[in-house]
Amino acid sequence: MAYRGRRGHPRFAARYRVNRGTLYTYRTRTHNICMVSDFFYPNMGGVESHIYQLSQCLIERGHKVIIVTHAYENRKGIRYLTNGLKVYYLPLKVMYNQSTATTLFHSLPLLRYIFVRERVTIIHSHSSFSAMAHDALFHAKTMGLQTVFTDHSLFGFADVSSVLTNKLLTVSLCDTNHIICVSFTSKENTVLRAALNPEIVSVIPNAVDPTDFTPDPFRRHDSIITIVVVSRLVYRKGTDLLSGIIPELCQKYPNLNFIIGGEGPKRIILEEVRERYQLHDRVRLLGALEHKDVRNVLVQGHIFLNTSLTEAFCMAIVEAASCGLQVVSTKVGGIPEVLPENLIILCEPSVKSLCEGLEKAISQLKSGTWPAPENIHNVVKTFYTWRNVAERTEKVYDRVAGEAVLPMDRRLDRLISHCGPVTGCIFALLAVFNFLFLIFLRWMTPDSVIDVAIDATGPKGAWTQQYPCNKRRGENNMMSKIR
Amino acid sequence: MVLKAFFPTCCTSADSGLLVGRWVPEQSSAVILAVVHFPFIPIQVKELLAQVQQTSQVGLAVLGTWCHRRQEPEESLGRFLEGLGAIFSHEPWLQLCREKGSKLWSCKATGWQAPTSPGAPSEDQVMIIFYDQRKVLLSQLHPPAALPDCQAGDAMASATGLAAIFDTVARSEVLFQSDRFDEGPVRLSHWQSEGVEASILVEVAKWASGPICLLLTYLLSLVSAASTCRFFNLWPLSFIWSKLSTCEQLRYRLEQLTFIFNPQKAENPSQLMRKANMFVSVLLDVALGLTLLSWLHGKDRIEQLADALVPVADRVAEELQHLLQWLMGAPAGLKMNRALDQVLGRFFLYHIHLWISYIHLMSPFIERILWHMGLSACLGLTVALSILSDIIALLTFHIYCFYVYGARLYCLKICGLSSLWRLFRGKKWNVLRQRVDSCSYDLDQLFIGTLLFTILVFLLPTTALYYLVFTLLRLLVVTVQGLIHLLVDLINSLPLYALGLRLCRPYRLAAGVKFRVLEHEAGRPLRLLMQINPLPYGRVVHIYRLPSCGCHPKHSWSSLCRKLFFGELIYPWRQRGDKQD
Amino acid sequence: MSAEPETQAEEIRWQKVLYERQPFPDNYVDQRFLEELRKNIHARKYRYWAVVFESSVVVQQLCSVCVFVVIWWYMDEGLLAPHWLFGTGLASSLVGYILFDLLDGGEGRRKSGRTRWADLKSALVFITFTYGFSPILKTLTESVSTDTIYAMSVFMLLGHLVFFDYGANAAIVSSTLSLNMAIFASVCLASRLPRSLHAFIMVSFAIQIFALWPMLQKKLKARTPRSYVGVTLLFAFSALAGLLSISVVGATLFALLLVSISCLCPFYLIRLQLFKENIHGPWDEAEIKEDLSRFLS
Amino acid sequence: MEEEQSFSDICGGRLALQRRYYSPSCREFCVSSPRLSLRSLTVVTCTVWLVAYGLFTLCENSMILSAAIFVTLLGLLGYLHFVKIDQETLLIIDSLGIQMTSSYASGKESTTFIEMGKVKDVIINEAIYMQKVIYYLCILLKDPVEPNEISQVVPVFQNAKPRLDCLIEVYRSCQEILAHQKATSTSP
Repeated sequence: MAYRGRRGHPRFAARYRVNRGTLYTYRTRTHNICMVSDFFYPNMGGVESHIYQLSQCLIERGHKVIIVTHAYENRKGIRYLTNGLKVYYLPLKVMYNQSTATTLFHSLPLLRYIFVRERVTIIHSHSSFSAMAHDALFHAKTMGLQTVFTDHSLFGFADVSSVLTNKLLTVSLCDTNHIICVSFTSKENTVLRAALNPEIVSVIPNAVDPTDFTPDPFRRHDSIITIVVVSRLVYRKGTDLLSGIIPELCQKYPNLNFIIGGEGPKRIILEEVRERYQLHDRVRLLGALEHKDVRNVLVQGHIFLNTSLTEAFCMAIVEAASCGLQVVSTKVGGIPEVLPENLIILCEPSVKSLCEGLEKAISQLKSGTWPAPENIHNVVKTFYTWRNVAERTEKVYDRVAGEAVLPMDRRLDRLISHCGPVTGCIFALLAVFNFLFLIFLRWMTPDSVIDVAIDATGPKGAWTQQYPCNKRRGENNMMSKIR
Repeated sequence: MVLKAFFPTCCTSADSGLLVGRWVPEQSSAVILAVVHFPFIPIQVKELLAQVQQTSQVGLAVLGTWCHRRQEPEESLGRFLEGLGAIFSHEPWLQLCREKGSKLWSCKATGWQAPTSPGAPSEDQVMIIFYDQRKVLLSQLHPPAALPDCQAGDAMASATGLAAIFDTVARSEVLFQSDRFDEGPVRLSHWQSEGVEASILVEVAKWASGPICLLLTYLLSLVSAASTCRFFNLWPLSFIWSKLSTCEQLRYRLEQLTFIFNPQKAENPSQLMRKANMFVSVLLDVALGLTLLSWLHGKDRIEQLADALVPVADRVAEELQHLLQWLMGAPAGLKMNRALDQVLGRFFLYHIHLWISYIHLMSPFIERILWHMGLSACLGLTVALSILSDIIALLTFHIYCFYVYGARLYCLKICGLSSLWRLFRGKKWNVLRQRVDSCSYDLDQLFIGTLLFTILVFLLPTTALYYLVFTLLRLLVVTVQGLIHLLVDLINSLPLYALGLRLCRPYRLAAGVKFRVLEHEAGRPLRLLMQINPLPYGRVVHIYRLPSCGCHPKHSWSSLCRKLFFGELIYPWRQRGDKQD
Repeated sequence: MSAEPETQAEEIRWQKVLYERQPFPDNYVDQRFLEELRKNIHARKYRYWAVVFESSVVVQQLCSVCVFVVIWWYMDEGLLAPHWLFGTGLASSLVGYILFDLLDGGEGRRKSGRTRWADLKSALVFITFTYGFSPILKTLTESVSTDTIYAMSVFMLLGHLVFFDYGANAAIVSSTLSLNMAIFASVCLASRLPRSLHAFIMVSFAIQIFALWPMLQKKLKARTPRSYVGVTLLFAFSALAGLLSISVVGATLFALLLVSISCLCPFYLIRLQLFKENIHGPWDEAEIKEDLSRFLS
Repeated sequence: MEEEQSFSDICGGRLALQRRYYSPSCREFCVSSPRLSLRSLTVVTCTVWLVAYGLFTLCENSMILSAAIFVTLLGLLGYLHFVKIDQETLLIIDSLGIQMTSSYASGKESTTFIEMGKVKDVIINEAIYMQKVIYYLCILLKDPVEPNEISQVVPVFQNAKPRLDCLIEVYRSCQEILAHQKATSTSP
């Protein structure tokens, strides 16, 4: 339609930059996609922004996208975001850090109602920490829909808890059509954890919006060197290492400051370090940051320090590099794949090695051998763009939409054969129960009774189409409605 | 915009004439108040309007003509009516007309440019809305649209929508004073208020009420002055007054009476309503009190009561003694520390002994006291009830004491245990950061802490049991008191007058209006009937309930349970009393 | 990207980076897939005798609990005069104190800045408080049934053994808690003794054996491992002997327990190392090697 | 003129929508749900009475039977008077206001009239209701102090929840009147 023609040219240009290969592969069909995850705005983090940006780009490419998440305290019901991106905040009980409690059944009625009324064809779940995402996969398979799963996190194999979680992941991914990982390391990890066929696992990195993260050299004082840390202050992000690094360096370099953005249980030890070494004027703890403020914090510093102990794909370092900072990071997980060697200094996850890395960075900074922020920004901004991510995800959808859905009996066989005798049988039984429950629900409220939702986005979306006057006013009111 | 003509139902059968009313331009509605019949002299009509206008600041005008065709229409009348428009020039000029069969109405609005699409016929642009003049006049909109104290002019401005209509009708009351039978220069037809004699009586009452009010206010001021004199505010007395619910009740009533009888008249209806409610509640209260009084002082019930009272108190004490004996044994096979048990038990037993002796000291006088108390019932049932609650409080003073001792002891134990438990786990409460930190204690600190911890743990059940029992007793007493206070507050705060009004004259308290579409055929203007939508009872109570003297519960059930668990004192008398609701 | 024919895949080598577009489909699987997979890189090789030596700490603690119980039983039976126990306890603690100082060589004092006067004071505090509270302790639990007391003290002693600081840095280890539980148990048991003097002496003995003795052990183990082994053996045998005088069955069971802990468990540990299969890779959560507590202490 | 159309509510039950156009400036929509069916009534009553009889046979106390009859009667009355709504009417009059009437099975009527001055707009909104996601028609009221803000949302046809097609019918003609209203009220 006209709207797509309008948008056509810039996207063609963009894709031409991406690679010559896909210039002539034009899209065939559009999908109705439902993103399911426990983690979405107002909650903040990598997963949330990933879902949001991906959805926006998919809408731009003419798909219909809705997002389903759980209610955040007074945020219940249905909201509309930019470009008519529709978000369902379902009233489900939150169990443990924003992940809902799962009984594997209680969310079926609502999810089924939504899938039916939105005419969803592809379920795309995010984050293996989110119980809701796994429920959605389960229910979608029961209803015979195509499913895609994006894994944002890494797991070890050492301790008991990870063994259990890996088993559960095996079950919930065993009949998922396609899995997306954010880095090659993450792919290896997921393939091992869920015992998957690597052919159905694609690697599509995250992206950052380079326009949000532009350098601003005048915001920082060159008399003193400032090290910026932006992360949640938890063990996995290596806050303990940070608490060791701060005193070491502050004693060695008098003109060195730290700016630490983020909130978390480990904030206490940072405060204790600050009190012990009298560093109140040199170590600033900013507390929790809005996503829009991150850039303003980043540009105040010269060096960005990332002390994570495990990372699938570290968005923070890309953002920092895009702001022209000098990145020093631990060499864990997928981090080595993210930036080329000339833009990042990789260290072992230990105070000693990190201190050495930082000193190296400081010396480079002093000697001025480090390129100017502008040049770094211009290099980095070509790496990861949401458009590209959306294109590649779209290919996954196209592929998935072609596949056939397993009938119930085949599904049960697969469950039993794939996830071990005991677990397999248990979950096969649960699947049967779920199916019976679904039949009961269909009997209670047949699909014919369920109204088809007026879709705001997508090819025939109310947002992009010219409706008769009064109609569209009503629609817009629906959008602007905040309750 | 559609032209709305508000037409009083009482004028539907009036003879032809001029329509007198107010034109509200901002919502293009014409409020017709009366019909001036033929024959008339235009000058006189204008005079009448002028004087009405300057008495009630309402922009009255001649809005148009009204012709009621009883017999065959004659052309002359029609043309004559046309002509009248020239005399009383008004934009728009309405021409309301009712055909023989009362169904057919027609209305023409000339000189009024409908700003809508010109294609639409003007008939559709006019809407006749019938309203009952009397009800609209007497009714009072909720919530009041116009601020009560502002001037007439801006009241007009501020009153929006239907409130403006109500306002207009209410203000032009003077227009309705003129009676049908008096031979004025102009004959009007509008709503007539019946029952002139009744209104005369009302006048007399009003006239008489002034001096009475003055007298009563004087007396009341004397009483209040006496109550505020130095002697009563000396320390112990003032403390006691603040504790006794009777005094609270009396003070409250005194305020109410002074409010009722202050001679300057209430300036807005809500205050008037408030006065009326207070008056009715006081009357009812006193009536109930008098009945109680007569019942009490009829055939020596006082004596019976007095004789009953002392044995009851004795009985309570006895029961308590038995309870304590039971506690000092092994109650319910609980493992109590014998030594501490004995100590506590003896302590409380001694209290009860003191108490019994005190009661017996009192016993000869109780009858007379009761008799005087009974007299107080003539001040009202509520006063009697609050006195009753005070008596209960006095008679169960020992229970209160026990409760306090138990609570203090228990609270001490709980605090000690909680802190020692932290020490036991090697933690400590950080006061600066308001959190529990880990802390490395010395060996001797640990040792002593643990020793004390052990001792407290083993002594806890004993105190806990005592605390539990006496708290239950206390709660029982408090519940009874609370129920009494509830009753008192109910009588104090129920808006009886408003409820009665709602029951008998539903239109007086209006929540709004509702419309009914009268049957209508094409080509004719739409006819609606405007009715008053009465206020629901719940809203009536909510709006008009008088402020109750009892202060409202400070804390919720959960916090109450917390306090009970941690042995904090839940303060007696009033707040606890209201906890019941 | 999926449009690329496979022919290009040979000459353009796939590399494991995300920042540049490669002519491979997103779900391309290279032969280098999972090449960084490692197994059992942290599997430590244990030497048998070293493990046995380490296990002696557990043995020590078990023995001290056993000794305590035995002594309590003797006093409960009236076979042991409280004065005698008090004297020996006092003497042994004096000896231990001197020994501790000799081993320590005073540098521990210099570090903590603790004077002898402070030691004396705390000793006095122990004595006086225990003595003062002993009558209360005596009457404390008389209404509580004996079985409850036994159950409670058994539970507490087990807790003491669980939470004791054996030198492993685990989350549950808390020396404070373990010590407190031991004292609690001792108070419970002491309140069962016939007279308040017994109670007083029992509690003070508990202090010696649960608070002071482990400190001395640590010193011994740090300074002279050989003598430490000797002391351990001696202690174990004395505990066994004491238990033997009460019940043969208990003694045998206890002996078996000690043997299994000190000999069989290490053996099994080393055997099971062979079956260990632990997957490692770049995705693992890196654990922090050096201890960061030095920055906070 | 009057026309009747039959729709279904969100649970699939039948609904009848009557539209009365009195004049271009005054319209009435009346959604009537099916009346109380005799079958269900008898079923409920019989079950209650059977239970009561069972209890009666257990403990020989005739109080139970009388109580059961009493309860059923009271329950029926209460149900008819407070719960069962037969008809919900939306009367919208240009430049005057919107009036919502819900008439109970017992004939009791509860009416609320909203002046046109207060009405900001009439919209269709989505909400999560029980285990469903439903559309409902609602009236937005202006905030008296801040005319661009919404002070309150009044749902229409709250009892009989019609489906989207029915709502759109009502919505369209409401919007026509509102548009006419806005056009005329702004121009002078």
